[in-house]
Amino acid sequence: MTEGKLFKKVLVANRGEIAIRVFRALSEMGIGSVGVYSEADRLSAHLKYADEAYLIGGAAPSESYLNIERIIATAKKAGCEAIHPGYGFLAESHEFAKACEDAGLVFIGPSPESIKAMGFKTKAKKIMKDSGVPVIPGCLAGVTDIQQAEKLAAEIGYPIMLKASAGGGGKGMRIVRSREELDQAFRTARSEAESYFGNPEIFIEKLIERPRHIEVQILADNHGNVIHLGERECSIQRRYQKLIEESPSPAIDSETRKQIGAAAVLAAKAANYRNAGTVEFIMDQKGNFYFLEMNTRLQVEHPVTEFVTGIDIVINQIKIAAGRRLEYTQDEISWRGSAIECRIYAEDPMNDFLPSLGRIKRVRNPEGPWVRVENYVYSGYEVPVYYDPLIAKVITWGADRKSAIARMRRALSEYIIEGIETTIPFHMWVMRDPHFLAGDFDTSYIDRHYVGDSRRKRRKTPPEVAVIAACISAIESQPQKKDGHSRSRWRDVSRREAARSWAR
Amino acid sequence: MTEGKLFKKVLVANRGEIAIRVFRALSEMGIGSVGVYSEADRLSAHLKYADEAYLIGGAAPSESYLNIERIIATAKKAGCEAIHPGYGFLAESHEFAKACEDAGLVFIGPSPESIKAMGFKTKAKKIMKDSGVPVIPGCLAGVTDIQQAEKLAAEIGYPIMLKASAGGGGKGMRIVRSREELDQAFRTARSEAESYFGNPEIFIEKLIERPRHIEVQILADNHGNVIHLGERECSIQRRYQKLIEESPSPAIDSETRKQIGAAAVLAAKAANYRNAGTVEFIMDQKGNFYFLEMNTRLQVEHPVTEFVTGIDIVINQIKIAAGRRLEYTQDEISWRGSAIECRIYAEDPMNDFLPSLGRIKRVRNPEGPWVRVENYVYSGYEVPVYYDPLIAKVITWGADRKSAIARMRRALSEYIIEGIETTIPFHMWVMRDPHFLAGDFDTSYIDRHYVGDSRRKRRKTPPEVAVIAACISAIESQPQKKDGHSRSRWRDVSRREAARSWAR
Amino acid sequence: MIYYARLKDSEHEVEVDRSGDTYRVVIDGKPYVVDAKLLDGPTTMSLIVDNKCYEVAVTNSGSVMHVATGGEEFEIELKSQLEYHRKASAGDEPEGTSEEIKAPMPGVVVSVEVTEGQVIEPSAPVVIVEAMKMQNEISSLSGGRVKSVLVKPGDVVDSRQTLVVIDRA
Amino acid sequence: MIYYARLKDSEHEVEVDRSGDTYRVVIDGKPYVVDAKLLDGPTTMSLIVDNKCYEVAVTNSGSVMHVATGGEEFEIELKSQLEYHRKASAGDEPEGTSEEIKAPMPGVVVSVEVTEGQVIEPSAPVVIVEAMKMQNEISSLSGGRVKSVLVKPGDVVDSRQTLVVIDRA
Repeated sequence: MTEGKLFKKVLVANRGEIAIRVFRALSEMGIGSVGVYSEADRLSAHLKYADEAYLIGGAAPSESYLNIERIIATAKKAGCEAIHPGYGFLAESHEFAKACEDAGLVFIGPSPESIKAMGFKTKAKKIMKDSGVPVIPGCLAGVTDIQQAEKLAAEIGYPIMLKASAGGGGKGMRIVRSREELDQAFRTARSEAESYFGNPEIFIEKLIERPRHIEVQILADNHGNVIHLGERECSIQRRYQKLIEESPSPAIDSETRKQIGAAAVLAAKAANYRNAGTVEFIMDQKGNFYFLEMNTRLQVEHPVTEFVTGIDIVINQIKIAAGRRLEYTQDEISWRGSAIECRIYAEDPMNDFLPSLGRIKRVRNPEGPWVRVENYVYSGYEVPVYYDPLIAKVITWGADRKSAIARMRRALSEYIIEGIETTIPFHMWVMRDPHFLAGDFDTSYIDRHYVGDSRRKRRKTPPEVAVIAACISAIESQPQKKDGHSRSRWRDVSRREAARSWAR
Repeated sequence: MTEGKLFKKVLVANRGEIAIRVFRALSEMGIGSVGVYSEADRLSAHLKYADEAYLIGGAAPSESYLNIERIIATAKKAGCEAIHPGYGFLAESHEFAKACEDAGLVFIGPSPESIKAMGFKTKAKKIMKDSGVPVIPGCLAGVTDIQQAEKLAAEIGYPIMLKASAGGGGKGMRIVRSREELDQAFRTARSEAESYFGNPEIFIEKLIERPRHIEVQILADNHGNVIHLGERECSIQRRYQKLIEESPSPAIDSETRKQIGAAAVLAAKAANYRNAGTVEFIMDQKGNFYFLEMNTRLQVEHPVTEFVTGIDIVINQIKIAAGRRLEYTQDEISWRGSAIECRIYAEDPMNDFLPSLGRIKRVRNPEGPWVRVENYVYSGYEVPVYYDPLIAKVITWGADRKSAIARMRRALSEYIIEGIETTIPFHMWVMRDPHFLAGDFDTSYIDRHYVGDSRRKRRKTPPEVAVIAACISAIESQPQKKDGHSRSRWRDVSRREAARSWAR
Repeated sequence: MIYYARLKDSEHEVEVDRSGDTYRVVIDGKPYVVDAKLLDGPTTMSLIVDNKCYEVAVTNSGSVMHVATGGEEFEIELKSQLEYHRKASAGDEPEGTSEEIKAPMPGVVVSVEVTEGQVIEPSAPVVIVEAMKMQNEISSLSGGRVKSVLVKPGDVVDSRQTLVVIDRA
Repeated sequence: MIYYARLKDSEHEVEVDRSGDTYRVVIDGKPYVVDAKLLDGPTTMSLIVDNKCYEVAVTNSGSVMHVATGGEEFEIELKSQLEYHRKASAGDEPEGTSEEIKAPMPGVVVSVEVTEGQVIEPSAPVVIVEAMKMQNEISSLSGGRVKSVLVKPGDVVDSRQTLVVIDRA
């Protein structure tokens, strides 16, 4: 691939809104697009936006969207030169990136080595620390006895967190707020670590209370150039699932912005990174930030960065993968206004965000100035049970944060999805909540402030309107009366034309 | 109205996409919106975006959207403080602006005096010339004898245009390319002017050959501040109807941009203008520009300016009308990238742009990054015959003109309107035409380059696909066979649930 | 025409008369003038009530009408005058002696936590169903003896499909 | 099943067989494997032909099927084998002796340029119809004597509504 030459045809190994996002970029670049679909996705809208569509297997992800062999065979068969993985599924699989390389296909993303290195969270933190990227104090120091623990805790300063070295999922974790609590907590954590993981080693790290989740978008080409596109504020989460993102963060001033951007570029260089990626940080209440992990792929929330920078991240991913040099230097990146994204999940925010599945009876998307919708569902579509519940994203831009939020309120009020419950009412609540409007929130925001129960009114339609509609529908559905009045009215308006029978 | 206080409720005296555009702005500002509709517009989508909707009269515009008395009475009844006129209908009626004032309602637009002054084209040019805004040489000089004509023509330089002072519509117009042609042409023009208009006086003006149509958006507050938001290129027209607009113009360099912007601000000040307005210029092949007229209202094509400047023109209109000062100085206005608008008319571009009316069977709007659709039609909507054939606008933005055009191609390829013909295929042709891509065009572009006839292929669906669909539909519509196979399949997929009869 | 409409937490008497596109509706004595245009048979309509425009879809499952508008869905049980009085005199049905535990959403059965004949407590989990990468415990309300288990791990279940039947304690 | 499909400027013989969601279609000897899912009865469907996905709506007016996909509309006259052969042996209809001048689009009649009994030339304008602020002259193709005038200024006319009937010269 000579520098400058783009691909003729690219396969997108994904489904739903992100597949459509990539197809759109390919279409704008004049590159042919190949879509794939599982047996459960025959009627998914992403097929309609691809130049070609291939069935790759059963409904279960392992049989289709995670089926490396099948995807690569399809790409070869269709004559593709490259594969874009989207996010999720195989996007952070170093095996897949390697398999693409081995098959002579360009993987639109970082090298298998970078993916692998960043995939091991402890290893990633070690690389970052060695390169001078700030990491949470203590996080890499395993201790086995109380004397070591005491010494380290004193260095770091309380409160601290004890974690099983081999652990995960909260087991063996203890918060320690003072020297007095340490002995007892250390003993318990140690014995839990032993019993759950067979390894009593404990990590001690600084406890970051009520942190914010801030991430930085970076772009790196194959020629050693790395730039960042500013930060995204992603603190509105529940169960580690982001719900609302924005750029810029209301908690970051221009000096911190410069520092965190520089740290992200340093991190990308340390990871020997190429293509688009995201460096995630946690930030304490004082504005200190620490490397958390690196996402070696396109993020769900990339549109907020696109809106404020005017840079198309997906098109840049494809150009970088084709060997092109970055088109911008850091100095050429500028930020305008404020953008915000609300993720629309097929979940019921009045019922503990339980999945709400079924057939979507009607969809009307928001439109108009500075509103972007990334969506793949349509009236009559049945959301399949096998995949992620994200059905759409609404992104708005405004000259400032207040305008972006006002526009989001307007967009959400236009958004109609009937037949299933969605997170739209949750977002409408947040967009009027004084804490959110003041920028005063952290990752505990939803637990602290949001009470979603079925008594809360979802929207504002008076129930009388529904009663009226039900009664009129009942009257108009009556069988024909003797004067023929009801029936003829029904016929007047029913314009649906059925195909006549042609058979003989 | 004290400075700063906004309105509680505003009536929008318009229909279709522009009514929706204004409702959206009102919604974002937290202002109540009142819509009006004619008997032909009961099912127009603009009703759904207003907080309240009032029937104001019959289908004919004179009975409804031009019915000043009725509109003002409705505004008073609904408790509105102001009226936004949109474009068209009463937007440039100084009588309407005056009637609003008299009724104690704020007209969201310029003063009745400014509207009136700019409405008389010759008077407008005179005001501009007196204020130092460039006008076409000679345009205001009426002559009655050949000696005067000769002298003036020599001053201006050939080619020139002779026009009946009292004329219009091309009658009594003559192009004169040299001194030799003048005697004969002058005699003919004079006698035509006499016989058509009863006044033999002739205007002589410089002929601008193959001009471009360039206009400049301005904003002026009630406190004497005037700024411009840059130019729009509007040369792609037919029968004086614009079809494609873009900003910036590919024909304007930064020096000319500065000059034409300054001229527009000068023009607005000369007209004692307030609120949003547009100064139209024609520009010759050398880059000389001349004042043509001033549009004292919001333009159809305002979104291209919004996209490149990040300034919401409609929200600014409303703030200005409420007495607020401009929020920006000229130095604070910046331009980013390039935006382009395609107007979607219910016209058949393969059949001389004849109106194509009827029921819209299916609509799928384009979406995704940097695509904005302003639209009011929906699947099942019957476009009424009484009003403007503009059914939608597609606006795209790109980091440069090439990207904006590539994105427009993508957006148009996503746009599906079935049931009527539209200008979409015309726009698809333009977006691939080398002259357009090179920025090499003027107001004669469509006549010179576009050949739209029914032999041209509209899209790219192979006819075999249509044949296959017809045959499958025919097979599936067959009456039930003995094995019941066909019928049951039909039932499987037909999920439409009809309301049962509740009557007894 | 008189109807009785029951919503989640209210019940209303409704009188409806039509002339042309206009309906006079009186709900619990309060009158409304309604402009209604049917869009696609009687199930989809555009209403103007109190100068506000609504697009409404009405569907029907069993004895309940689902009225969707503005992204919100109302469940309304509608009875004619005759039905209403017939029902009122018949009184309530007795509570059943068995509980059918149904899937609250479509999904894939991950595991079944009970076996036939087993006696379980109220709120005991009986089946775990996975939908969209989330596992959801489905529990018995009443508790009792498991009468029948109708699904097995790997089964794809629809919303409201019966999973397990319990004989009430 | 064998059909004969006539488009604007071509005619095709089509053979169709179904097994499940898959159809084997042979058009003029060329085979296609088609994956078809009916979405809303047989009139709306999703097709995958040669690995390209199409959403198609089929409607029907008189003897012609209208197939809309991707914003494009095809008119197809489809005949079964039996119909096709019956028609072929019957031959073409003779040309009529009168011309019905129809409105090419819906609109409002602005003026009627002819009166009954008047003899007009071919291409003479007979009615002016305004639609969306544009006036359109509707002309006679053949010319002849005006037999009847069916509209008057101010009338709202539908597409294909007959405006004037001419006895051919």
